[in-house]
Amino acid sequence: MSNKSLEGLKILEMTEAWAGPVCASLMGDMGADVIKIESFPRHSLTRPTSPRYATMPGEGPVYERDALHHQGNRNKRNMAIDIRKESGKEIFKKLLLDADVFIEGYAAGKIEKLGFGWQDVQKINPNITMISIAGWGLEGPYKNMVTLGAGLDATTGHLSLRGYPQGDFVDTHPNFHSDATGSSTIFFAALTALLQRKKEKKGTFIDLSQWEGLVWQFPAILAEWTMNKRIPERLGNNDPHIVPHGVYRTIEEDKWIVVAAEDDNQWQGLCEVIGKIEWTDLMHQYSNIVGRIKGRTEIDAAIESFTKQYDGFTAAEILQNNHVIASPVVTPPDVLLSNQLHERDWHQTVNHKWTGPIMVGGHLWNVEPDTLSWDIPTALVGQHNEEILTELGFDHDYISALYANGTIGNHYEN
Amino acid sequence: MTQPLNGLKIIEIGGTVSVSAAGKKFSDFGANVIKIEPPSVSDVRKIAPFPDDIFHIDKGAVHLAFDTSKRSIVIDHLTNSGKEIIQRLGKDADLIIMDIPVTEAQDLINIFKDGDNLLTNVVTITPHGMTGPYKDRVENDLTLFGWSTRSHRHSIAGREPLRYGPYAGVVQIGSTAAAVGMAAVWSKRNEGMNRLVDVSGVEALMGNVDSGFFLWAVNGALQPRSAGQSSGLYPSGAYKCKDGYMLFSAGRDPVYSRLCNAIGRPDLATDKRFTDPEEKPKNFEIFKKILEDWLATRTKYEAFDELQEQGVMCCPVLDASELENDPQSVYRKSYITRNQDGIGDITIAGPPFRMNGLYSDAWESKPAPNLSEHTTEILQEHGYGTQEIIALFRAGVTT
Amino acid sequence: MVQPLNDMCVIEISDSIAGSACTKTFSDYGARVIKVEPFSGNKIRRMPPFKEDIPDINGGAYHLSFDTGKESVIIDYSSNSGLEILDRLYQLSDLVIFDTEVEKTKKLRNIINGNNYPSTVSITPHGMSGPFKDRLENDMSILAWTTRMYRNSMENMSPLRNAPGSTLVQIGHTAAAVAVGIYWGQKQDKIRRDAEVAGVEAVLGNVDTGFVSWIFTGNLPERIGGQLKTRYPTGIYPCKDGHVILSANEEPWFSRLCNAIGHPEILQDSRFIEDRENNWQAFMEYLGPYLEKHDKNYIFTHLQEHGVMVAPVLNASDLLDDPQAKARKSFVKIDSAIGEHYLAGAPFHLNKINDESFKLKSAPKLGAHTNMLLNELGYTKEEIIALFRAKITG
Amino acid sequence: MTSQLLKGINVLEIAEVWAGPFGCSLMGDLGADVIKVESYPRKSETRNAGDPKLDPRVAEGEGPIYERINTHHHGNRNKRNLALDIRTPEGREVLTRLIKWGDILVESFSAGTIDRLGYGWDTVREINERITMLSLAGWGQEGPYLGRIMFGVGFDAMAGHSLIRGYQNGTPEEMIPILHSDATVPLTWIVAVLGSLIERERSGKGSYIDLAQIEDLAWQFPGIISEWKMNNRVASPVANSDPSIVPHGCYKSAGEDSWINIAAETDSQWESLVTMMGHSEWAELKHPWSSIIGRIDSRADINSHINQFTKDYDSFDLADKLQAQGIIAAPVLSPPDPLMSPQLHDRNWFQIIDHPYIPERLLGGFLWKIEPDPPSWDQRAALVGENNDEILMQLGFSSDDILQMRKKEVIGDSYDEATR
Repeated sequence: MSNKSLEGLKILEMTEAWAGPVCASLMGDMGADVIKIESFPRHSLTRPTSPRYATMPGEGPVYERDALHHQGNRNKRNMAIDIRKESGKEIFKKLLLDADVFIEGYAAGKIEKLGFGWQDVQKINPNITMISIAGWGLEGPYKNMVTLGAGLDATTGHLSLRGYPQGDFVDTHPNFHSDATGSSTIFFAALTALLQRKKEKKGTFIDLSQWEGLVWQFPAILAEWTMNKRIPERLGNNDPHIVPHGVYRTIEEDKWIVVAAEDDNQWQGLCEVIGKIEWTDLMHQYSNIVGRIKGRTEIDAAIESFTKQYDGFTAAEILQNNHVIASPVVTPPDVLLSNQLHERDWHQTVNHKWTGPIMVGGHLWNVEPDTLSWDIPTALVGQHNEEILTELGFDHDYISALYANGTIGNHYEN
Repeated sequence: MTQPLNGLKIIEIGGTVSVSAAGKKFSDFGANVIKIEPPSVSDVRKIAPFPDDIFHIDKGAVHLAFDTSKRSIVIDHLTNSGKEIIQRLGKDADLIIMDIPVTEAQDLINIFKDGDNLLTNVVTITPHGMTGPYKDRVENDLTLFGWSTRSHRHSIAGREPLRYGPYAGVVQIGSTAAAVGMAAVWSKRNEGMNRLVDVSGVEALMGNVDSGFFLWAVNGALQPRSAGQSSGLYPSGAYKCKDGYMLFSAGRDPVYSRLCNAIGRPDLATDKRFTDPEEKPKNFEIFKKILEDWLATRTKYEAFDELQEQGVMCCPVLDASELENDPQSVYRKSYITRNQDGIGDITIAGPPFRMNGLYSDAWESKPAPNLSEHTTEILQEHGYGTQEIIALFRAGVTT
Repeated sequence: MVQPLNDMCVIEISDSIAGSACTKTFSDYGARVIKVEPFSGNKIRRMPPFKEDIPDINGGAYHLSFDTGKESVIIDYSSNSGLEILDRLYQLSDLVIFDTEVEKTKKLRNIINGNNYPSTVSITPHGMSGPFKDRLENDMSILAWTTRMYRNSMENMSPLRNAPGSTLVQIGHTAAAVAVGIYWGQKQDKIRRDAEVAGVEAVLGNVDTGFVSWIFTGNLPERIGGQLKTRYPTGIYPCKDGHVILSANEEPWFSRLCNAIGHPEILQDSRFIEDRENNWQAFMEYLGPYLEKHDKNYIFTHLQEHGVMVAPVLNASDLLDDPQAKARKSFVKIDSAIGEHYLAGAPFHLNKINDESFKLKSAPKLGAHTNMLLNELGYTKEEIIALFRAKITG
Repeated sequence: MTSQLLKGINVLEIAEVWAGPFGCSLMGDLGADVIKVESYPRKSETRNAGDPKLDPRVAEGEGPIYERINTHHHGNRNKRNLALDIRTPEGREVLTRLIKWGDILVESFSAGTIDRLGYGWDTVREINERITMLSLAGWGQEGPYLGRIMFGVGFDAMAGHSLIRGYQNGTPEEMIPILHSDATVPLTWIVAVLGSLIERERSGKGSYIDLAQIEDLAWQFPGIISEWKMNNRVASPVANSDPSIVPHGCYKSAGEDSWINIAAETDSQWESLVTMMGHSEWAELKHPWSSIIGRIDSRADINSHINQFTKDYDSFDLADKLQAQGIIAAPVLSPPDPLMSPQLHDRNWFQIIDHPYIPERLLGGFLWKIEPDPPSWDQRAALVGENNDEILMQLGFSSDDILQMRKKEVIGDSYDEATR
């Protein structure tokens, strides 16, 4: 981990799915020592025991080959502990002693039952920051409810805005926006607490409701209601104030391109490209924003007849060269066609015991002078049991015993 | 009651001191004046003084005084969408006055042309006019004044020429545009004919009276860049008195003889030293001493009363603190103080002329608008829909 | 209690929503955030909705929500005089967030040198280098690069974006994370760092994109809209008074659901054990009637009692009345430029819910703090008016 | 044929010096029919001169001095002239008919005089209820200063303008008297009278307009009163400087008593300026002067550097060079200099006037250009009484009446040079 911003911080991650694990990886990216405490013997959510849609074909345990797991677990060490066992609790207590941050993702109340609620944890280490990231938070009527990101998307009103204008909700694809943004929220929360610790000289407990972490991101949804008593309608890709602003067909079957012209200059550039220069003549109604809003259909048609002659990358190139907002609607394989990403060496090639060398998506950010690197590929279950336990001062025999009595492990039963 | 210019629709574009001064002539007498301001912020709003020296876009003294009774809308006139708005606002206007660079002005004139036919009256204000080699030059109040020959004329030989008070030049240019603009309005109402008027700042100043060039052109004689007190045709200029200065214009008869009587020296009225044109310049110092001795025992207001009693042309020289309290200003309410939202009391000059009675309501000065205060209202008036108005705002065409 | 970030000063120089969203979190937890804006105001001020649909540079919903507690100063940094002010401003601050075109950002970053200057984060659509670095993008066109629009839509229908603005918010939010990271780093090791966040990379490199899955499997995501009919039930299902969203296609949730709706027999039914992907219709004969019978809140409560992952689909009008939101005071009423106004509250709670660490203060009027700040930076009255007069400040 | 904007408006002028007469010429430029009723037998103010050898206002040449005075020529183009003694019964009859004829009556006597002459507003509107009467007394028609007299120079002093002109740290004695009100009052009163004619469309009646020249100056100087009311400061002379802008001033150029104005209001103008001066480093970010702040702190330094730079250049050439770089710069013109401006020639601004008593010269042109009907100088300043007969006939007097009037010196076409 060549970036050293968070060097010296020790992070314990006891979370599943995405929001928590990704946050821990981001901390790892920046030099923190991150230990993932993985569920054992129950395999964690992102480690299926039988192949499914995101499983890479090949040798080795299925649970080491799932894309959803690999997406959120780089740059951390891995311990698989059964903390229901006293012997497991004992190990975890030791880990807590000199940790700075403990992130847990159980449903509300569960962690208390395991004996690691904030009351217990702060007794063990008064300086630690503990973050609980239950979907609806630890307090309130929903505290016991369970959900994935998709449920939060639905209850924040976001889902009500996505989707085709004339379509039905059942056509709207669930998404996991709370996972994609939650990791940053947790990251920020952890460091906020650590900065607080500098002043108050004691640890902090953070109740992070992923629902609350998501809902502030959609001010317009609430404001339309509180300001104007309107329930915002589904707009699809349209914008009520910007024409053109949409997605258009390209020459390739079911491949698309985004085109938008937000002001008169971009409009000028667009009209030059699609051969409608007369539409910029001051006397033409489309030369101004107000006129264009009235002509949405005709304008969209004209743009599509242009974009349909090219593939998305080429059309975007042509339009961008004339200062028009345009981008291909990228499919997963298309990502590898972006000169930009290659030129910036964004993709990372990692060599993993069971996936072999693969090219995966890179970091969320660059930092200079000490740049980021992908030092630890997604760790295997319990890969660092011995290493960490030794650091904690347990001897070899004891460690073998722990394996023997199932306190720790390095593989899951299928 | 109706003000004389009720029913007139005037559009001013550019936000300069000149165009604001021009618009004020119309707005305070009842015209519907729409002030179109650029997104880059109107110059007139940037000019000090400000209350407590804290700048504020809505609190500059010149803006508060010149933009009275107007409505403010911000439009980016460089974009097509902005031009479309201006076209809608302007096509039923009686007059459009603009003070923007020549090329921009030409663009805006074109949107009001239907072939050769002009849809409304347009007055352009530019430093050097819409044509000629200098048309694109950048000038300001100081340099325009330098062009007018007045700096040179009204300053002392060998020392740097002086301008008048700040903005005196550009305000006069604005008044010039207002005068001809008003004539264009009159003509449009009578014969329905629209005109394109090109006001060049340099020509407006140079072509007016008090321009050294005109006087020189007639007689070819260069008047000397004399000091304030003329030593040839005296007393003319400011003379010290007990508590300040008196300004005289009493070099010629009959005023000169009246002065001599008023200061108790009728003899001087016929004294060759001061009446013979050959002699008079040589004896300036002598006369100056006599006059100053007399003034030394009197305050400027005492002297003013005594001398004017005898018909002597003279005036006290006043500073800002004295203006409001001058007996005449008090009597005529030449300065009015009123409350302006967000500032409190402000004081501005009253009407430039009184129509049908000293305090008639032909003139009414309503508070100057905050930047963009009426954008939405004006767009609605001209038929723009709610979402269209938001779209224009989002694109930065309006603010 | 003092707010956790109260001794921190952040400069925001932003042309989009991303920059504002980035510094909002700093500001709400106590940091002093100074928003450097052009005369026309940050673009975020022009984002609707507006109260009664009347545009107001100080009253836009995004501005009111994302600029909470900040200071607003108008500086034209295209001029040397403007840069001179920025230079003084930088030295007052701990962190600078840029969200402008690449060339502009480089220019503004160049006057930063030496470790007594703050660390910086630069937000751009495609990064500070590479052939696309100067491209124009917006919220939707960036999302298109991330494979999400393609995935979140139906075959042969146009790909779909998320809620307007949400992509830029995610990018800004990502920048906030790295920003606080390098701020911590500089506090520890006194090393000044420059971070850059490229919008496309920040979203594409995050979860919920199809890219990594494809790398692993070579399978394209099925563009099948809301309901996955092979591995069900997952997605959005109509019920008596609206819709609910289910994630119960996998164990243990599938069994829980079958029990909860009173059809444990499904679990023994060979159609669903051997040939599940072809029997969605058959399954709906069990689930359908249950959903039609009940309203979304009952389903939510009832199924959750059985530990099924389900949630009601809510719209704007439901949010303020949501029991959980009420109990946690998830929405806060504050005074703003448009009067009383509701905003979302703390994204996370330190120590206890509604403690003092998070405070929402109203968003600043355009240029409201210019004069105060120039005083603080040591300019005299005359100099301040001169800067205003020269259209460098406002 | 001049502009026709005001065609059909009849203007009756009983005014002297500039504020009244020049405005009437402007209305003449715009197509109004203007009749100047000139004082007779007393010479009007602008026809008075001392010994032509000594009085610089008189153009050399043959003919009566009172026809050769520049101040008179400046305010009297495009109007007809009737020299009339309105103190006589016949004169009053003529004036009464003129009032019936007129839409606008412009008088600039000191307050009260016109009433004493028997032509106060009440009388005038009895004669013609559609006429608008404009009075231009310096302090207006009412108030304690009724009857006092002064030229524009005095109003400038009393409006607070004089004390903010002048050199920094100079004495008031140095302040050159100026006639700013004479230049600006006409511009205001044209708006006033045309406004009253628009009002007449509604009311059917003319208006009385009381214009106090000092009040028309007052509105033009909001800074003076505001400095006092807002910040309790008495503004002091700033000469050519601007508190917020450096450089902003008047600099020495090559040639005797020759000057150039230069201002750099923006950083880019400053950069262009110092680059021309060979000191581009003064615009580099490191240099304090690259910022308006640094420049304000070094005003004196910078001004002396610029003086060093300008002193060797001709002011017109240097202005060309600076303007080519987008810098605000202009020569400071002495009265003859306008003839050196290619701009004014290109726009055909100058006018050649053929006048019997002054040599052919290029005179200054109009305040504005108008399309499609540009103003033209159809009538040079008329000689005293030049149009007597024509006007009186138009008013319905017989040639016999006119003969009588001339006999009784009710009208005339020459002055006695000796008298005032």
